Amino acid sequence: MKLIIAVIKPFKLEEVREALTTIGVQGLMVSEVKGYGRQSGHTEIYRGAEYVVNFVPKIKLELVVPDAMVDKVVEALASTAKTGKIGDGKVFVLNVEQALRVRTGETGDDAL
Amino acid sequence: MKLIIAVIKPFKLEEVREALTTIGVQGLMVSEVKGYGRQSGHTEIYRGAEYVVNFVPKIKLELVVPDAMVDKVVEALASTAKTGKIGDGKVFVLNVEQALRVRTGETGDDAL
Amino acid sequence: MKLIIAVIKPFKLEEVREALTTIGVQGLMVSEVKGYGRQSGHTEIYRGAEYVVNFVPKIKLELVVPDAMVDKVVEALASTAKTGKIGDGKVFVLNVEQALRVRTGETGDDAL
Amino acid sequence: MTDKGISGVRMTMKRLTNFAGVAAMTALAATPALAQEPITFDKGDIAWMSVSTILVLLMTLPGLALFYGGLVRSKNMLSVLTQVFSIVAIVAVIWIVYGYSLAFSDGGALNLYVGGLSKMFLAGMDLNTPAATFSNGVYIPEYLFVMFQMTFACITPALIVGAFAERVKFSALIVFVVLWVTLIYFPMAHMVWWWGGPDYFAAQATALAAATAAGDTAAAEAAQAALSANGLLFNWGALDFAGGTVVHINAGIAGLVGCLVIGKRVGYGKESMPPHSLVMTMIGGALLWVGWFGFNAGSNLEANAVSVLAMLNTFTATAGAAVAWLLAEWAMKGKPSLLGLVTGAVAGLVAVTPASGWGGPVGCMFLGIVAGVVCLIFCTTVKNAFGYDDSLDVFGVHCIAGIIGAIGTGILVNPGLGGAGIPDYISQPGSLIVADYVFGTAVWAQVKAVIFTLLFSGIGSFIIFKIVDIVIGLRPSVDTEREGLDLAEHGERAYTV
Amino acid sequence: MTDKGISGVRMTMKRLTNFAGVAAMTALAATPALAQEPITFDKGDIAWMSVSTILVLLMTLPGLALFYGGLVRSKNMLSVLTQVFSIVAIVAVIWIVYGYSLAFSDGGALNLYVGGLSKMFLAGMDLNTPAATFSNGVYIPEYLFVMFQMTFACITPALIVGAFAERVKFSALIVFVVLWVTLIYFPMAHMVWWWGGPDYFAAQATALAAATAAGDTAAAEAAQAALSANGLLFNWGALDFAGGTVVHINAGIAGLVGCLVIGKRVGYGKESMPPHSLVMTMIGGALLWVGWFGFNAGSNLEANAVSVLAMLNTFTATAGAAVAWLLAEWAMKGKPSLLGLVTGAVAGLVAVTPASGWGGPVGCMFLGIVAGVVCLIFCTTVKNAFGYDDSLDVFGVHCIAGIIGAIGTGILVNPGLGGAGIPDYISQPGSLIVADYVFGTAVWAQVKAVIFTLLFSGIGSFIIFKIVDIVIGLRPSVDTEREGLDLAEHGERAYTV
Amino acid sequence: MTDKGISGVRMTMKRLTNFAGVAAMTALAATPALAQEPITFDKGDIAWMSVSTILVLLMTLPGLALFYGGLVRSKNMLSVLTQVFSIVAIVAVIWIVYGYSLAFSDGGALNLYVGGLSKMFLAGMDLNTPAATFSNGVYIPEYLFVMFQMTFACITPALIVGAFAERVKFSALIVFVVLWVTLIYFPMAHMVWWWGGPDYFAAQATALAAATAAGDTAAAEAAQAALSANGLLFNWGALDFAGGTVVHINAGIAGLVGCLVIGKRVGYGKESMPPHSLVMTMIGGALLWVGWFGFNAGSNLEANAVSVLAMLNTFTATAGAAVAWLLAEWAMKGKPSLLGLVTGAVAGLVAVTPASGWGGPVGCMFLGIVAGVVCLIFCTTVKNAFGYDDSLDVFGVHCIAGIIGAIGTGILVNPGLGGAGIPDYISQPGSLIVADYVFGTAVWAQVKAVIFTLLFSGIGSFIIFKIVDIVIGLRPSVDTEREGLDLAEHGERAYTV
Ligand SMILES: Nc1ncnc2c1ncn2[C@@H]1O[C@H](COP(=O)(O)OP(=O)(O)O)[C@@H](O)[C@H]1O
Ligand SMILES: Nc1ncnc2c1ncn2[C@@H]1O[C@H](COP(=O)(O)OP(=O)(O)O)[C@@H](O)[C@H]1O
Ligand SMILES: Nc1ncnc2c1ncn2[C@@H]1O[C@H](COP(=O)(O)OP(=O)(O)O)[C@@H](O)[C@H]1O
Repeated sequence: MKLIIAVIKPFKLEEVREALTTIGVQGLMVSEVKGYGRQSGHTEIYRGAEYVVNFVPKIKLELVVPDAMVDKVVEALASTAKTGKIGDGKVFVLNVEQALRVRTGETGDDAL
Repeated sequence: MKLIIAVIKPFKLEEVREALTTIGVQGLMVSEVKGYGRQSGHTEIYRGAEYVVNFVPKIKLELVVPDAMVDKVVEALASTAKTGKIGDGKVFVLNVEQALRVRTGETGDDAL
Repeated sequence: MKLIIAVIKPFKLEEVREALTTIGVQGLMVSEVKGYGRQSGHTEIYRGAEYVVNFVPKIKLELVVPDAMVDKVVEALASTAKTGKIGDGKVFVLNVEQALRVRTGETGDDAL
Repeated sequence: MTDKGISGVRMTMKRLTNFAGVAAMTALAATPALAQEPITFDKGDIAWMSVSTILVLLMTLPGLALFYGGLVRSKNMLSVLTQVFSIVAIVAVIWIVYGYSLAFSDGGALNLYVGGLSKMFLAGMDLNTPAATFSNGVYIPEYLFVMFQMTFACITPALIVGAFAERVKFSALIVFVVLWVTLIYFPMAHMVWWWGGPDYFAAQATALAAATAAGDTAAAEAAQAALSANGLLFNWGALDFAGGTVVHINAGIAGLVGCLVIGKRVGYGKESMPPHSLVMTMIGGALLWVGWFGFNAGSNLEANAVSVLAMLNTFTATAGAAVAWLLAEWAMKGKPSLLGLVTGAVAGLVAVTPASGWGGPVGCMFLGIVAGVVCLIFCTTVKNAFGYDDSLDVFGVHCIAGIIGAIGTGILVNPGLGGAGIPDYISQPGSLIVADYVFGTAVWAQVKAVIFTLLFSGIGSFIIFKIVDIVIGLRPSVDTEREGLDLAEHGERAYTV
Repeated sequence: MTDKGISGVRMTMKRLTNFAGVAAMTALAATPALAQEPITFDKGDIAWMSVSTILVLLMTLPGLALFYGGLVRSKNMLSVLTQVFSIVAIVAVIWIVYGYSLAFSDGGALNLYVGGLSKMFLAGMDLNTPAATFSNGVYIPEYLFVMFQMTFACITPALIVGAFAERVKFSALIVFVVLWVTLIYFPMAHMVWWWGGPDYFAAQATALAAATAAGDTAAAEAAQAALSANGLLFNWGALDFAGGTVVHINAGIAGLVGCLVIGKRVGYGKESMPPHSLVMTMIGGALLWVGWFGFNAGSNLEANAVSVLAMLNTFTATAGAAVAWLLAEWAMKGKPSLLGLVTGAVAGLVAVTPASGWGGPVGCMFLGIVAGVVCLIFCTTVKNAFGYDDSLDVFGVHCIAGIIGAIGTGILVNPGLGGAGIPDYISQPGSLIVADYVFGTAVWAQVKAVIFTLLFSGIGSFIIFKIVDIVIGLRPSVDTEREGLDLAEHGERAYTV
Repeated sequence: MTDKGISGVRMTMKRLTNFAGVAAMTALAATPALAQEPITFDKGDIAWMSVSTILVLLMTLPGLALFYGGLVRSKNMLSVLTQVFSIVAIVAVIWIVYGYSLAFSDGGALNLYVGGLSKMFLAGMDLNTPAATFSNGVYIPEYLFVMFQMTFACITPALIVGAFAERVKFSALIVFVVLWVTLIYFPMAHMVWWWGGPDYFAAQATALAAATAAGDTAAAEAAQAALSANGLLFNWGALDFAGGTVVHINAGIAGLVGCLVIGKRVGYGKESMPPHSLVMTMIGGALLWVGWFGFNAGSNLEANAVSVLAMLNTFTATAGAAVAWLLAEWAMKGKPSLLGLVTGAVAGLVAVTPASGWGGPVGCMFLGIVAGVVCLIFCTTVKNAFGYDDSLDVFGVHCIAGIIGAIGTGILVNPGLGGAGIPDYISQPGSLIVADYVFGTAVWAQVKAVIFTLLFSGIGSFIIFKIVDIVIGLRPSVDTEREGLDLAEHGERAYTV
């Protein structure tokens, strides 16, 4: 099993989720993160004070999938999350040694 | 060392934390995530507009433990996080190559 | 490539980010987490009700870097995040098997 | 024309006891004196009472809604706001349909306990219909009195919901509220506030004197009957300037009963349930303070030095209570908290409510200080000792401070303590004089009123809660409670950031 | 001295039609009668109208700003607040410079449609300048009238922004507002509210009678001319107590036109756009309710039984509408929502605005119920059917409820239904009597006013939007819209937790 | 009975200088004239002044608390709210105990600088005790005056806390506030606002004339003495309608001193410290605007055309300043910000405070425009140049705008500019006439008052801060500051979502 971590633009979330569901992904975790990268941030001014904010709001997806599905998932992410503009995000793949479904105690691919 | 990632139901957090502490876990990270899975979401209506929300609020735990402790921790998680109802969550185990305690510079298991 | 996960004290974020940028880190993800560890939490009282909060607000950094950079990054983190007081945080290193830049489709180190 | 008034007896109790229990069907029917002279309204009174009405709405919406809402978990925020807001709207409609009539019309044979139906849909009122104040010869439009009193009827049931917040079914609550205002609130208001008004009293007193002189016993009895054709507690001589019994003790005990019938929140004592936004609670508390001036000073029904005094008392008692709670908590718990400060202010506002027109500014400041400390102890030590889950301390703040205020009023009214003294409209018909103050009688009348309210509202509310529980079920499912009432019951989320 | 008044015609329409169209340049110049007698102001009126003015500001800031702001996504929260707040400030400045003059001064040849420039910078006014009310012989300081009316001019354009919230360029909006108040609002206010005042009418009616008797046709014609030297809709006999046409229908249709010209939000229908804080919306809605009492009851221009009635009607209609929406939505969608409850209240407030001084409390309660249900259907079914993106339902609530209220006023004014009846200042000069009610005439006058407002404001707003769009561009870039207007246009973030 | 008044001198300064420094122990003791005639209160005045009092509380709670609170980081939100709320409560208690007496009673030998203790616990007052207004023969209940002035005493120290928000120990702050109101505020109020009242002046002026005519020098001197038995700045002839010097310059300079003594926030300049909720700041700013009408127009002490003018001026100046800041910032920084808009409004409110009853609506609009632009420059360029950490710009907004307003008042009072003119109660005893305007004298009196206030309050506050710092320590530990004052000092969290 692999853990796929993807960073995407917030407004892409629904689209990506649907794409993943259609290719058979059964579950994932979503969290809001502040992203730092090539995409530049913005400046805020409050009366006298000017603040340069280097972070851009992003959505992080984490999902564990069977080895067999990895490529499909990465492709799906790559295609749906893409706008072609800077800041589209990344996809990372890590190895997962064990998985467990709390409710049933199932392990391995069955847990996903 | 292993990184254990667990997704659980929010109201289980305190119970789980205590269970982990009792079996000797010394630290962990907690974050709020939106979970997508078999557990269905809900519908919100604002005047004319209806929105189907597929995500369910979940708590994500991340903790790095010595290899020796992994099974104990997974068991503890499995038992305390369990309600038997859909949406109880998952536990994933990944390998960690290095660990460092910033304050002391200790590395490896000592860092945990 | 390696995924470096670091937990630090919130007010250290800017300092750390700058340090990482100067040594050539091109991107990272920041998220707010609640940390549990040796550093003790606090107590809140609302009229009659007393709540012991065991969690301390922390910042989690996640960045994927080429193998070559790992040590430099860990050092940078260790030095800048350090206050010497309990609760400074940790750094963990995990292996990453694949990386992809959504915008360009670049993979591997080029994706970072 | 109609005569009625607000707040406890304004005649010596001695006199009344003679008449106690005498029925007075016809008394209010004929009021020739007033029928003749044309009544004009003072624009200053209209301005002030209009403002007071607006202020009482403000203290409820958004005031009370935010004060309560900020104290629950965010998943239940909207449920509290919806409860308070809908209670105001629904009770306002009921008030026009039959509520006002049940509270402020002659109840015939039941007049001691409740009004009649003669004023349903505000029957018989127009722009010129006057309502009596507490000054001889001073009137305001009855429409204005209807509206001012309406805001009281709207806020009282809304106070109750805090006691069982986060765990009540909306449908059940609405049914409960409709029954409760009908069976508990309207009668209470009638029993405490229904009387003939100063001029009516003067007329009857004069008639009584004349009849007695002429030895016309029949006429004398009729006049006596007329003089006691008031609400039960009014006849007892209980003093309640702005609603300590009718509003706060009444709602407070109903809340306690409710939280006991419904039971504790899931996870109470185990999971932590901190207020989700003390900022909202502070805004609500501040607006309660601001709006309460209309509640208390408006209860004088006209703009004069007495309304000013009621306002000043409301200010000093609140400040005193807030400071008292802050310092006491600081000493007891080691930290001065915003929630304590604001809760103290509310305790002071509640305590001064019945006393506002009777006591002096310094006396009321001390009344506030007492209320602040006692309620603090109640909401912390006592509540934890008994272990009931009065989510937002409706009982600990409103009922307890209400009792302190009700009894305190009996003491502070004493002119010797800078109080206004107990009024006597009868000895010198047409002018208001102060009767001698007798500690025992004054305080006993207050105690009786408190006990009556606790029993009447406590038992009545219990029965209503039980009926609703059996018929509809008061409590949502555990899963619903865990998910939060906002999504489950209202299909909305308070915050989407 | 100056005479003017607020709210629809207060004379029998029959009489006016004789004079229709007659120009009256000199009419307002000479008003000897008043010039002689020294005018004093009642302190109760000053207190009440000062409060009313403050209340209308409160309902705009923070009221309307929060009601709207809570409904947008957090990334656009500040843009809405900034729009509402800056509109108030800018229009207030314009009002002093020339707005008041265009609305409330004699317009010479254009007097039927718009005022003149004689009162720019409040020229010729001082502490003693009086403004007429609706009672013979009752005046308030013109400074007070200027200020009260200023708050109306400030809130009306602010209502519009809700229709195209989250997608308009700030610079373009400001230019639009300046043009809109100048070309649409000030003329509308003049057409509906500009008249000579009761005493002026009495004087002219007397002169007319005398002249006719003396057979002096010249004098008679002059008097007739003077009697019809009012705004166009005023002469039509349209009843609008507090601004149903001028404020709500006017803003509502302008909003609809705006959201059609600007187009839908990026992602509308695809992405979910839930309100970011219904808590803010509730606070705003509650403050709208509270402040609206100043809006409606203040429109009576003095504190008397009529202002009390207007307030009571405002209360009952709002409660009725809130309950109606709540229950109807509960039945239709399965859940009672806070947003529905609050929106219902606002619909009731809008509907009762033109009727507040004319109907009875029970009639207005039913008016509110109708408005609540109809607007619910409009904001859900109808809107979705047509598929336009009126972000915050400015049209569905303000325009629709405004129309219901305007036409309802024609019905509820009927004394037979507990209404106040159509006033006649002329038959018995110097005293206000009620003219016979003729259903057809009364309702037709209202319908005409509604249609005129829809056309005048609809077409006028369309032209202004188009011009601004061409010259400046109404809409920000897609990326700006995605990032949110707060950061992009104002360089600020609403919340940093 | 007591005579006293609010706002700067209302007699020609020429006249007063003759009497300067003459003590007048007995002057206020005997006021036979008033003792005889029975004094009645106008219900319109009572209604208006009651409302004004409520409005000033509203502008403080929740107004000021939110305006400030929104600007700090969320971890310090509650600390600000607690500070403001507790200051109001504590100062209110002090006010009743001895504050009012120190500000508004005869100070005997020290009368030029501070009042005495004769009115501690409001000794000697009852429902009928009158307080003078600025019109001959017009009085309000002293209880009402006590209450209205109490709200001023409550808000002034609360204004200070913004200057060193996020870094002060609660205990130390409370001690500072108690000392500050006692040693700085009460004396300032006495020096600016303590005078005999119109009727008292008339009586003395008549006596003076008679004595002089009769050649009775002793009597003449006594009368002269009586005429100058006022506060020091009052005798200087400084004009301050609603508290520009006493409230805003006073608090503004104290704030600056405080932030310098306490030092910068940890991380100031390095870490970013954006406002945590501009929404709260907007709500607070809007409520400041709403409440300020009570502050300014209420300072007229009665409801008449002057209170109306003060209200209109408050409106135009605020609108002018808000627009000015918005546009200037847009031009200078490239973006129009909500915070700028709201801050501009507050600057306008501050600037118009001393001028509200003296200037004309157009003049005050320009005063506001000037204040908006100057304060913008001050809060940005100047502040950054000096690099002090006045967290919420108490100095940049309140002190600077206060100075602009104080001096502007000396100019705008000129009838030639539409001002009310400098009043003369003495030349024609019993009636208020306007004295000739002399630019130099008028402005110089203002400048003197400003300088005096800056020095008196600046030095006094410095000493108090230092003492508190030594005895208790003003500043919490660095760790406490990092964790946030809410948890560390109050054991609470503002938001738990
Ligand atoms: N090395 C990295 N490790 C982890 N996250 C990264 C890394 N580089 C970029 N990211 C994430 O991806 C987001 C997009 O990257 P960015 O460089 O801005 O644009 P692009 O992906 O188009 O090159 C960043 O906001 C950040 O959250
Ligand atoms: N493949 C997955 N990868 C990562 N997280 C997952 C995955 N599947 C489920 N989850 C997380 O676990 C939670 C519970 O899963 P769900 O399928 O709803 O119920 P159950 O665990 O009982 O089967 C989800 O809300 C999601 O956050
Ligand atoms: N075993 C662990 N796995 C994951 N995170 C940990 C672990 N131990 C500590 N942490 C994180 O590091 C933070 C600091 O750890 P703590 O024990 O409090 O201080 P120190 O790092 O100085 O020993 C904790 O708040 C927690 O977020």
